[in-house]
Amino acid sequence: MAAAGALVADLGRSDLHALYRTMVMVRTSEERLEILQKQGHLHGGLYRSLGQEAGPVGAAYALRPSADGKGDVLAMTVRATGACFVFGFTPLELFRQYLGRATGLTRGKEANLHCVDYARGFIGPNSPLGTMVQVMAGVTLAFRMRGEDRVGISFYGDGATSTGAWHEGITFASGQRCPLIVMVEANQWAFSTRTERFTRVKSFADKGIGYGISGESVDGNDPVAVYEVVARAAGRARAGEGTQLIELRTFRRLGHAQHDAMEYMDKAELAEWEAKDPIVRFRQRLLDEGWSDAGELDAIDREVYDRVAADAEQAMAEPLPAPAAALDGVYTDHVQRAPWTRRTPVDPRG
Amino acid sequence: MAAAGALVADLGRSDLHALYRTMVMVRTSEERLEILQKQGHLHGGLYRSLGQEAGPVGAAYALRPSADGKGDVLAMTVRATGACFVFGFTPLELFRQYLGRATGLTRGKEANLHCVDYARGFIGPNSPLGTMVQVMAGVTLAFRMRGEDRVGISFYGDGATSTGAWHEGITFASGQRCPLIVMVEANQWAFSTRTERFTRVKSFADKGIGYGISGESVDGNDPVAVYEVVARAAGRARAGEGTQLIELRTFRRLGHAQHDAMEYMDKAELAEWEAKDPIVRFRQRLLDEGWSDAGELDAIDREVYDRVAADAEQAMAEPLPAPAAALDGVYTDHVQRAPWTRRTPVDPRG
Amino acid sequence: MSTTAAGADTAAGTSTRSPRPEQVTKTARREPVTFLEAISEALFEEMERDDRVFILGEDVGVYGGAFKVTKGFRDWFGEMRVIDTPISESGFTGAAAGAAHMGFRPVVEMQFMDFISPAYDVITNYLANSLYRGSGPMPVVIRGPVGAGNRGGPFHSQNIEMAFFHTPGLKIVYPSTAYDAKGLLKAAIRDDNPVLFEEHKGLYRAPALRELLPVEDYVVPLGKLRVVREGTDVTVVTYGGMVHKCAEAAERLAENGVSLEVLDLRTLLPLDDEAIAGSVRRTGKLLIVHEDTRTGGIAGEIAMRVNELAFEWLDAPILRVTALDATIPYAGPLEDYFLPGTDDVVAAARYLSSY
Amino acid sequence: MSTTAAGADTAAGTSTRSPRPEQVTKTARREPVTFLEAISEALFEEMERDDRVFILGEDVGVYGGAFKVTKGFRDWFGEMRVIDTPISESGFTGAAAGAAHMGFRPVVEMQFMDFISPAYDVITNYLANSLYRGSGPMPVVIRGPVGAGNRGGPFHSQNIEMAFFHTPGLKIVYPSTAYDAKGLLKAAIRDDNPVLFEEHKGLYRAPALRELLPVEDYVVPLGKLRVVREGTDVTVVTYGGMVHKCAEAAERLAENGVSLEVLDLRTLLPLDDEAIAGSVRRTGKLLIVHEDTRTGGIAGEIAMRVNELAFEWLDAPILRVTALDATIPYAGPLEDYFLPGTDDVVAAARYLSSY
Ligand SMILES: Cc1ncc(C[n+]2csc(CCOP(=O)(O)OP(=O)(O)O)c2C)c(N)n1
Ligand SMILES: Cc1ncc(C[n+]2csc(CCOP(=O)(O)OP(=O)(O)O)c2C)c(N)n1
Ligand SMILES: [Mg+2]
Ligand SMILES: [Mg+2]
Repeated sequence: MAAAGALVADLGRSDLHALYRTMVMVRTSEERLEILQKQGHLHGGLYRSLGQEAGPVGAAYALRPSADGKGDVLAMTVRATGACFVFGFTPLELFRQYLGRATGLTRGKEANLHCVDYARGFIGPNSPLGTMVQVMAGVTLAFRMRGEDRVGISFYGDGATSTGAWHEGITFASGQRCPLIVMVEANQWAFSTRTERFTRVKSFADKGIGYGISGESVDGNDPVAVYEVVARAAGRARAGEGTQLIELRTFRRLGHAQHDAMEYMDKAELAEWEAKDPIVRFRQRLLDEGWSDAGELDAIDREVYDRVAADAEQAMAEPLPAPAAALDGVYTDHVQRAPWTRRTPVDPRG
Repeated sequence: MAAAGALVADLGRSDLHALYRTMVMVRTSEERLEILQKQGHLHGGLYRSLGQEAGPVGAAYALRPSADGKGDVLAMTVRATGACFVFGFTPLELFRQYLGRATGLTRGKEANLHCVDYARGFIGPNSPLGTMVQVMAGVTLAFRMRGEDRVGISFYGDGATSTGAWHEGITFASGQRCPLIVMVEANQWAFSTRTERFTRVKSFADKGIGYGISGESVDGNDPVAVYEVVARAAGRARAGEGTQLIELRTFRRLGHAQHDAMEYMDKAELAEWEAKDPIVRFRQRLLDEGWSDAGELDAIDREVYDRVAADAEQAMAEPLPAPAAALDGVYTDHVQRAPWTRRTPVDPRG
Repeated sequence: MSTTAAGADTAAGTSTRSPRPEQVTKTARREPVTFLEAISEALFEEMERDDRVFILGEDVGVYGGAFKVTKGFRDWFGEMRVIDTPISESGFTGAAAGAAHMGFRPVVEMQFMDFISPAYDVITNYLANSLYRGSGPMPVVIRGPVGAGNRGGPFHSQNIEMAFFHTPGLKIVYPSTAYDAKGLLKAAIRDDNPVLFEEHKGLYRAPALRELLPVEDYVVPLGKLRVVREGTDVTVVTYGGMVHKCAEAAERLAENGVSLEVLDLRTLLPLDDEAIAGSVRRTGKLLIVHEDTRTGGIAGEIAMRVNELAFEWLDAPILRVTALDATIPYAGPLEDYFLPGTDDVVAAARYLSSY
Repeated sequence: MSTTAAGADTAAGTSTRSPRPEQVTKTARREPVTFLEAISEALFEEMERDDRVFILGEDVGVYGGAFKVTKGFRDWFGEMRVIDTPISESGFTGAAAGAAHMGFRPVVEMQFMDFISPAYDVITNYLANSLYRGSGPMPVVIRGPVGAGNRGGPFHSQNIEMAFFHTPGLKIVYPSTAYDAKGLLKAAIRDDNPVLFEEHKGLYRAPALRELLPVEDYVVPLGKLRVVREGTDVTVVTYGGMVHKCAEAAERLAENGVSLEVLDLRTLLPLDDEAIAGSVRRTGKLLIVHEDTRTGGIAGEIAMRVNELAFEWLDAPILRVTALDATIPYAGPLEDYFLPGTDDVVAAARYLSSY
């Protein structure tokens, strides 16, 4: 995606605007979701990525998404909406997911970022943490088997590194030299549990050593720094050097989910990280370095705001799935009948 | 267990003899098991530790077993028979286990080293690899909860480090600073799969870094070197420094189990490791350093041989369990009835 | 060791200790408790009674658990008895087994029971068969929220009984009232076998389930079902959240002269088959109702047992009302359709009563 | 793509290639094959037919698998299509799912099916519900040895069907003959749903099961049972290793004038309930026989289905013969007692026939 006329790293003006715009789109979309939730339209949990928008956006921007099923592949989490937007996911699709709309990628059967589009190359997770590292090991094994020049990237939080699934996934991937970039969003919390309460590792980059692979750590609130580190890692992976591990140093500034009152959070520390807000900081840098001006950025903010509002409105107007749609999609070759107690006449047979 | 009059490390003459004797007991017992198997008395698999006897023996000797349920606790594997012998397990008990005798620790319900004695402090594993690291995390957590001065030690092969269970166990233990020593018997094989085919880690000691704990590597064919490293690790664990990881560098010189024809094995490499046989080498050292003489060592060999032969004979003479013993031991408070088709008269009720 | 419900004062602790968590003092203050508070009380009282009991799980300490069941416990009992674990269901369940080997009686919380699945191996291949393998008793309770109806989608709505029902050595408990929840959980903690304890999250704070509990220590024995309502026409065997829907169905049908006998299993494993058969011998008809998915649900085992024990008394086929055979879907219309409801129970019972 | 059994020559490969593994050429050479060789042939032929099919598992490559099912495959197909994995059942099963997302059709070998349990989470919560969650079809086969009778003890003897039977989206196959093993495995590999494929290790090399197979490519469709023997007095539903014991029992009882109809399920999920009910409508009596443990065994679901479909035709209780409710013990006398035998089938069928 890198353009000519580079201003920083190999990023040009339009790249920098794209990074900014995508981060703003994440925040604006999630704020809209909060409004929808307060209005009572959401029923499942709502997970925000406030303060963590830079990492997924910068990382995904360093890859090669495509719409034809031949680009790089991303496995995101609920906190990596930004990466998904880079891969072509839209706020409209996001709202459909949270609102359980029949028009959504999962047609209401699953929620939020748990959705897939193989053409655009993003694969949403299931809930049990760690699983997608295993799945992405297989996705990138497929690239190797076909000799394709593609890489995969998998996002999880620091808490998820404790899972056996994460371990077996990265063990398999690194052993097979799969072209997979394993991202650890080190936001210093697993729900209410502080990192140092569940591990003695100081930097999750160190985990790379335990698998005999490269491990790096980067300021997760700086989209350009993340971009650079991931671009290099992707280069190595494409060059056949196998699995790469990258820690994004960041902080979760809201509750685990919206229902978490966050009483365990230290207010001073929170304030510290508010001061490192990735969007505010990046905007300031764009201005300071003369890469943009306030008018342009304000225009982006407004354009995104309007787009997000329109998308939310459209999603709201779309239908919920028909109840009996719950019956199909269990097997590719068979649809179960409606429950016997709901047929007329009732009939317990088959 | 260390005695005064130290000759090497803090080990005196009787210690060195004990190390030698225990290694010989392992080999002699396993050779006896092979004979029993050839005679058709064994039915399940037979797993040998030929060439790996030094590590478990040296390691266990560095700990404080006891017979009153208050000593250190060991979780062994089928290749760590020697550690178990240090903890008071006997060849007689070993034969009972392999022969499925009613007199065995598991009364025929389980086989081989899958047996337990909490009084003496050894806990045999189940088969799914990695489990015992988790269990030992809990055992040693219990020591911490009670403020006891005890440590635990857990043995697994290098292949087992790939399992999620191993990872979750050591993650839990290290995070909770449990006084647990995690041993990795790096015998360079997981069944037929060579270490470098499943991991890019060069030394399993490096895995310690990934958990933020100490990791060491030691010549697994030298009982004294192993003794020293484990003694220091146990000291650190007792001092509250938490979980310790130790790699034993060694080689599996026989098939995975007796039925494995080992066609995949490089003969030159095998010869190389035969030359490093831990018993032969240690015997030579005992003689070279003047810590023993051939007469003494021959006497040990004979004594062990006779003891093992007698134990095997005794175990052979002991009864198999009564068939209906299969019914009990499922719940502490309830025994199931015999199958309805085997009652007289047959009666399908309850 | 105190054997009555915890008082509102802090007498049992040192005077500088933080106060007893509010949600475990209601019974002592003669206030009715919710289903959730009943569980909190059971845990708290068992921990006070027996210092071998401790709790471990994700976010159970500082946060008090995702559903706040152990809120305030860490301050009262200290962080060594209320342990925040890494996200490692297998790891901390295995650790519970190890602590049990050393004489403790751990209570494991799964944040959602859906996440018990990474611990499937250690539960079935280590905890459940410990006694049989000669490794001794295994007094571990694994508890957590189950059940659908909250738009939780595929991974925050599961019922997990049938993943484990086929495992000899386990006990499985699934209460439906505050009284039972407290008494069964106490019995589970005192049991020497590993017990899975399922708590339907739809019952946790249901106002209709608030109940004044005895001040005295009590247990509800495992393995015994409860007769929710006596009746003569059809026996309805159910458990968990569906108990209340079946009771409602019975109420509605009573108005039409159809009399249901509603049985709440309470313990799924071991199954109280004699009591089920006894009821079937009176009514001649059996309907099994479970919120869990259909194929391979507990209805099958009940049908087999009734065939073995009371076939001759059957005047109609054994039938069942269950969820669909599908993953639990997220969107409201889908989830509502997926779940069995009172109407289904009514239709099925009507069909049977006029068979 | 070749659609007939692999010939003894190496024509399909390059001329420098190592020879076709001996155990996959017997059918082409018109020699009877064992149950194990039938499985090898199915795998080999599917891999030749469709280059999206590949194999992964512990020791499947260099060693050819613990039971040598894939012996020589690595030399023929190369190490990218026969992958030796780390000991990480969850990891490589998840990886199979990922490869399937990318268009491959992986076949996972579990060294012993007992070790599928660490993959319980990823199978039930990822593979099985992929389609339902909108993540597309999941053409993954997970196969491996199951079954007791070899003194394998608790962890090398398990039957795993009931751990997964309750999982919508999965198919479960458990063949009993060489012909079926080959045809069902081919059907499983061509199926777009995840399939668990259980291979009883007692059948692998059983001389009595050697069979001359068709040279032509064939599949045995999933979901259809096989009538092993027609009969009139009692329907016996069984599968896997017990098929042969039931056939033996039928033989013995025939001498006494008792006629058993023996049905081999072949596919456990989805269950061929209509065919079972059809048989019960003729015999009026049903015995279910499984090697797996009792409580929560498949007998229950079959009993429910027969109640739903054919209750009025039942002249006797539905009964079952199964293993004990216990962990599989190691010592000979214990394991023999634990397992159901021909005598048990005879006793049960006799009881039913004279009911
Ligand atoms: C196996 C498993 N156990 C428990 C959970 C419940 N859970 C969801 S998110 C979460 C915390 C995740 O922390 P982390 O991985 O650091 O991600 P973050 O929320 O900080 O982005 C937990 C415990 C789960 N999803 N999966
Ligand atoms: C979870 C699991 N998967 C597979 C197996 C089968 N298995 C038993 S031992 C073994 C190899 C073990 O290798 P390693 O851990 O290095 O121990 P070693 O045999 O070399 O001492 C395998 C694959 C198992 N026991 N557990
Ligand atoms: Mg986190
Ligand atoms: Mg090894």
